[in-house]
Amino acid sequence: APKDDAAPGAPATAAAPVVIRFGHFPNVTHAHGLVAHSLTREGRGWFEERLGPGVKVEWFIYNAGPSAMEALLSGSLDVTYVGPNPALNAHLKSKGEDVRVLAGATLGGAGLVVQGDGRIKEPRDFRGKKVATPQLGNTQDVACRAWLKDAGFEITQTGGDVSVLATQNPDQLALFQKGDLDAVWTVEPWVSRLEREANGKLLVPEPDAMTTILVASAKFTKERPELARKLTDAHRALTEWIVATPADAKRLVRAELLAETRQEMSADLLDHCWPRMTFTSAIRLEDFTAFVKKAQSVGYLRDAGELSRLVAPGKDVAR
Amino acid sequence: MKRPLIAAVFFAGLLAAWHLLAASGRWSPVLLPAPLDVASYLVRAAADGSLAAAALVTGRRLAVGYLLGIGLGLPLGCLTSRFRSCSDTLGVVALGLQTLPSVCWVPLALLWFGQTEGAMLFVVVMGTSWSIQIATDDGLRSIPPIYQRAARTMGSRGLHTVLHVLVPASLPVVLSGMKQGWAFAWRSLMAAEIFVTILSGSGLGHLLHYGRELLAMDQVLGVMFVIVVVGLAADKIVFSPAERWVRRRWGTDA
Amino acid sequence: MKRPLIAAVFFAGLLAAWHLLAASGRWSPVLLPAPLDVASYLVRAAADGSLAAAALVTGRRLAVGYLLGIGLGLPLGCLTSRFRSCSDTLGVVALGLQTLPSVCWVPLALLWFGQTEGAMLFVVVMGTSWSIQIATDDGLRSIPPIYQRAARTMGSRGLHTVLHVLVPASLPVVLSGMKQGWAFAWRSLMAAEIFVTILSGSGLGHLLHYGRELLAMDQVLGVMFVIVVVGLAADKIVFSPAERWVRRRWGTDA
Amino acid sequence: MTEPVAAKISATDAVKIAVEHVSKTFRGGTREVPALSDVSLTVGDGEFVCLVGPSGCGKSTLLNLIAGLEFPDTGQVSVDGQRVTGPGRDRMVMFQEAALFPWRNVIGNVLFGLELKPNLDAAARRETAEFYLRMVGLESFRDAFVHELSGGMKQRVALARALAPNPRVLLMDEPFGALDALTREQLYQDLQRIWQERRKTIVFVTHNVREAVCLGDRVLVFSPHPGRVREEFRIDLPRPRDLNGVDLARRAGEITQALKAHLANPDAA
Amino acid sequence: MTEPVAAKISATDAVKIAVEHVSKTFRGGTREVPALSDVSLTVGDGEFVCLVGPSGCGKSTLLNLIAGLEFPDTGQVSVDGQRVTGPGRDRMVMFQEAALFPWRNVIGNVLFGLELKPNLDAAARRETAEFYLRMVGLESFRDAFVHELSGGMKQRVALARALAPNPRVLLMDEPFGALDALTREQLYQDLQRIWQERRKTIVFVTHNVREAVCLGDRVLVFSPHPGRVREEFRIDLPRPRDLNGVDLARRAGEITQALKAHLANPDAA
Ligand SMILES: Nc1ncnc2c1ncn2[C@@H]1O[C@H](COP(=O)(O)OP(=O)(O)OP(=O)(O)O)[C@@H](O)[C@H]1O
Ligand SMILES: Nc1ncnc2c1ncn2[C@@H]1O[C@H](COP(=O)(O)OP(=O)(O)OP(=O)(O)O)[C@@H](O)[C@H]1O
Ligand SMILES: [Mg+2]
Ligand SMILES: [Mg+2]
Repeated sequence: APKDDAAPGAPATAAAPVVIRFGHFPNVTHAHGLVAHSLTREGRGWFEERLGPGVKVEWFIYNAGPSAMEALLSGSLDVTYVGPNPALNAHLKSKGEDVRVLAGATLGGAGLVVQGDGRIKEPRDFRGKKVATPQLGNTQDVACRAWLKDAGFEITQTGGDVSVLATQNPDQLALFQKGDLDAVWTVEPWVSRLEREANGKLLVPEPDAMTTILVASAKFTKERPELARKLTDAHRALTEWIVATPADAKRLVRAELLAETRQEMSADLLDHCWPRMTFTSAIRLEDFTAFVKKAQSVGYLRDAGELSRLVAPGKDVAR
Repeated sequence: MKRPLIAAVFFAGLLAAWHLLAASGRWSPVLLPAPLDVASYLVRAAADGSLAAAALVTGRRLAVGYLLGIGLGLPLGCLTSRFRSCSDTLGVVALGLQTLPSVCWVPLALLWFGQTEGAMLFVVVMGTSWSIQIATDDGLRSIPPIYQRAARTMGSRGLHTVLHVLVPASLPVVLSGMKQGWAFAWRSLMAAEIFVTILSGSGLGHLLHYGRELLAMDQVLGVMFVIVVVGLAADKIVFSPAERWVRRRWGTDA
Repeated sequence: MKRPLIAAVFFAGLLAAWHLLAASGRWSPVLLPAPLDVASYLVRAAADGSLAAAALVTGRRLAVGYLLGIGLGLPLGCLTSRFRSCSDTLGVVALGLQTLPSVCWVPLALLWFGQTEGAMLFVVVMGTSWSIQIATDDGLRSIPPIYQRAARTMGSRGLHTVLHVLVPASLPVVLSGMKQGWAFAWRSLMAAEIFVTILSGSGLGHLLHYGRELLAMDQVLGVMFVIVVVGLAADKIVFSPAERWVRRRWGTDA
Repeated sequence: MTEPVAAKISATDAVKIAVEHVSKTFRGGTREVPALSDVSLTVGDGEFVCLVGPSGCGKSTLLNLIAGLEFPDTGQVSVDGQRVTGPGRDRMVMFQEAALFPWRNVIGNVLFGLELKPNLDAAARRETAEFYLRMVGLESFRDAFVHELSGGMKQRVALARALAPNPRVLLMDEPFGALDALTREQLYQDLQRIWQERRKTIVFVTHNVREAVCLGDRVLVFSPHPGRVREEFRIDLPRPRDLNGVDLARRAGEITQALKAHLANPDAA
Repeated sequence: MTEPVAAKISATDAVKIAVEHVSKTFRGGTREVPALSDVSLTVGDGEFVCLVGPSGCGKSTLLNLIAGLEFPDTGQVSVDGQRVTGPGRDRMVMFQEAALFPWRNVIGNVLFGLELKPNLDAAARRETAEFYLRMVGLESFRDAFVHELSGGMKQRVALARALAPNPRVLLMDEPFGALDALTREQLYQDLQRIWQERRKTIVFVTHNVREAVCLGDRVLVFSPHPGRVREEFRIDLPRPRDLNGVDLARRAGEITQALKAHLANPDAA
């Protein structure tokens, strides 16, 4: 059952600290989350300092969008960085009731990598091949399926002309190295690693595609509109800070990744993929409309649904 | 006439209550999909063949893994019941592995076999064979010695005794072990399919998992329904008749 | 003296063969960790308390879920054995749910309860209670009517008959159902823990999962070993004595 | 062999059990089984009556009617002039299979009936139970499990259990059917002794004619389809009777003859 | 009652079974149970010998030695002058519990022994099996399951199964122990008829003295701890014998006396 920290609309008081349950992934495309989490770890939390005393941020790590959305819907999470597609999917599946987009976060940093041995040169070579995506229904998965569909292939959830397989990122790399996978549509740093460690070739870069956004549960924006507004502002500031001081941001990202995955990411690798990402808090509604079209075309969504309440943070927050 | 009526009313009431709850809007449709949505998913998935394809993949895995499990468990059980040195060694190993939920093998299976059919089969075999080994051991040990004595006085020896006395005499116990083995195999395959992507085909568990990933709870509930039907069918078509036959024939309750 | 010797030689040989295989270098240590690595993981994890903590979390989940499952299954079984209308309705539902591997509930449980203890308990309860319901139903139905008749002629009525005749008479069957329920609960909890992160504490399954994530196969094998030990302990400490007691007392094989 | 004998049965001084024009038919799924048809009989206080007859002639049914475990379709059964409406502690039943409770040990089984008797404290119950166990010669098996007993010992425990609440009437349904001859003879002696010492009213069902002659004051012969009382034999042999005695063998021969005649010619009422 | 009787046993014209100075001790985990001690006896060709004695006196052990299912520690057992080295189709055994195979129907059980007999085609086997089923009066139950039969019917199937391979020797270990009296008498008649028609050599173990007297040419009385043959009675009553006959009762009384005396005074060898 969802936890109620206070009665709806009640202001945060010092007596009862408000806990914001905040989610992100251990991915470089979630640089905002990594940086802020790392700062919380160091005792100088970015959000804590900007949301005022009595607000506590608890960080939770998810590996994939759908499970983060699941947590948001079941009330285990208030705010999270996530890919646009799972957010959109959750919004539409809940008939527009439960999910609100607060801001954009990252563009780019995703792409389609194929084996470097030349077995795939153009879209029609994909027939009968195996392509991995990080998770069914996530942003890259939808992009991949839609792209293949545009190339004229028939794809279903469980098969089709091209096998699109949801496979976790580390497994993707191993399978790609063994040659079991013919292509992978994924995010940084895996795109770079596939290129550098497995002789992969970036076939379709997505420099401009929305990769990460900041979403909150509708319950949160409704019950704590003020807090939601402050949080969005803090996120904007964070974005500006990341863009302004990339070296510090990269240091925090590497430290946080080491803390969370217990594996060091080389500075070299991070430098390689950093320029492929654009950090911006702007939201483009037309992108979401495009996503809906794609999701419909690959069969993940049946009805277009209502998007008016999805990206209206100002309206929600203002009320 | 009255009994079917009560049951019909009950199930209709259950559906109606579910429908009303879903329609009440108290819960988001993600948390509680409406029965009609589930039905419409089933119709669509049946029409586009994805359900049948997934059921086939799952069924094949289960059948092959289960047969392999029997192929491993039966001879092992014969060995451990016959030789004390085997029951002190292999028997102990089997007992330990029997209490190990076979999903625990998934990580190792993925490493050893990769994301292939082999990994799935390995998990199913690990779920099946120890139950069958233990039941075979039990069944052979619990044969009343009088059967063998009687057979011997009538001139039965060696292989004839095995085929005409030991096998049929231990059948009731072995059968119940095979049923338990099946239950474990079914459960471990579902667990493995739900949580692990396999390059060689998507089964019912995968379909359920995809439903979860897409937050399509109508799909999740629809696939659960199909899983119940498949499970009941295996029970009603394979095991119940076999058990009934044994019970009728042997006059036992085992 | 000879039997323990054979067993000791066998297990020593097994360990040695494993060690030699691992040392041969044919397989990477990720695929086949050496027995000493596994032992050293176990020593480390035992020393830093992480094993004990995880075992405690798992054990508490299992105990609470199992007790809830019994609390649901026993009364249901009484109802379905007593009233035909219940067995035609609830009994059918229970039969269907019994064949549904309880891991299939994981997606729904996560949505309904969030990543909380509640979700885990729900999965365990779904794995346990139907087995127990069916066994209770069976056990009550299979009581020889002569026991009740005899009790009635001696003046036993109502609650006295229930407590002093029906409960003890059905105990052997109910106990075997509880054992099966435990096996299912144990398997579903492990599956759920291995594949689902829960905010309220990491159990043995999580430890195994982390081992896989970190490609620390010594941890995976070490935790598997602990799971075997926990499973065997539950069997040897709880169920075997209870079964032995029932068998000795009732003189049955059930 | 020519007319129903029910009318001929002479009541003893005090009538304990009266069965009057009782009929009972069992309705299965598809067919009806007439088990008893217009049966009348009386059993005197302190009398030992044996019912003999082939399998399926309704002996057990009659016993269950008297016990109050079944109810007649027509007619009525009364004990001490009171109509029987259910089982009661005044009428204990001993079934063919000992029907001991395996989850209680020997003394626990004997205590079962006593625990349900009001106005008895634990010590008194225990004492009574031990007294009856001694009577059947099983005091050293007080704590044994039921399945550790031989068939004869089980029946003796069942006897102790039936006797312990001190019922006035004992209804015994082929209690010694499954026992070997030696054990059986031993129990015949026990039963006769107990009956003489404590003056119970006993209705004893069997299909063993020698057993009936050895034990009963009266032997009633049943015939089946539907069950009826066909003939009555009064046994005046001195007690204790020897199962292998020549007189007993002769009376048994007579009754066996009658039994066979009724079987061969069931409708000659 | 004063000296061992083994020496006194007179051999019939042709000796079929000879047991010479046989002893047998069972070694359990901790203790040794002497089952038979220096037992000698002979059974003539076509003779019907009954062994009686209380439980545990080694009757079954002796039968198993003759059957070749156990082997003596000292002494030797021979049939037709050949030392017994294992079970053989010439000696069929009928056990106390019918030991029928529940996974075969009635005729399947009778066929079991026949299938192992060489030089018989399927039709001949079937015919033989049906012949013996007819002999025991169960031809209409050919296809019934074993558990559908009553105890008496099971024993009759076991009898047919033992007879079908046409053994010269029939070893019967309390085959009628668990049956009720009426069924038992029926089977006594069957067995006597079969024995007379086909001149088998029968060794019949029982603890029912009347049964032994009813069936046997000779009755050997055993005493326990360790098992020994204590006394021998030759029964010359005309056949078929009536179980309730007065002469039979008298002989049975004598033997029972002897049995009790040996029980009371086991060491008076
Ligand atoms: N509960 C019942 N339902 C249907 N038929 C019954 C029931 N109880 C007894 N009968 C039938 O009633 C008839 C009389 O049965 P009953 O048990 O009284 O016979 P019985 O004389 O005790 O036989 P037996 O010597 O075999 O115990 C039989 O034909 C039997 O099949
Ligand atoms: N396999 C065995 N292992 C150990 N002891 C045995 C074994 N078989 C028989 N005995 C013992 O040998 C003795 C004789 O046993 P046996 O079965 O021959 O007696 P019996 O005369 O057939 O008795 P019953 O009438 O009870 O069948 C008994 O004391 C018994 O406990
Ligand atoms: Mg009866
Ligand atoms: Mg014996």
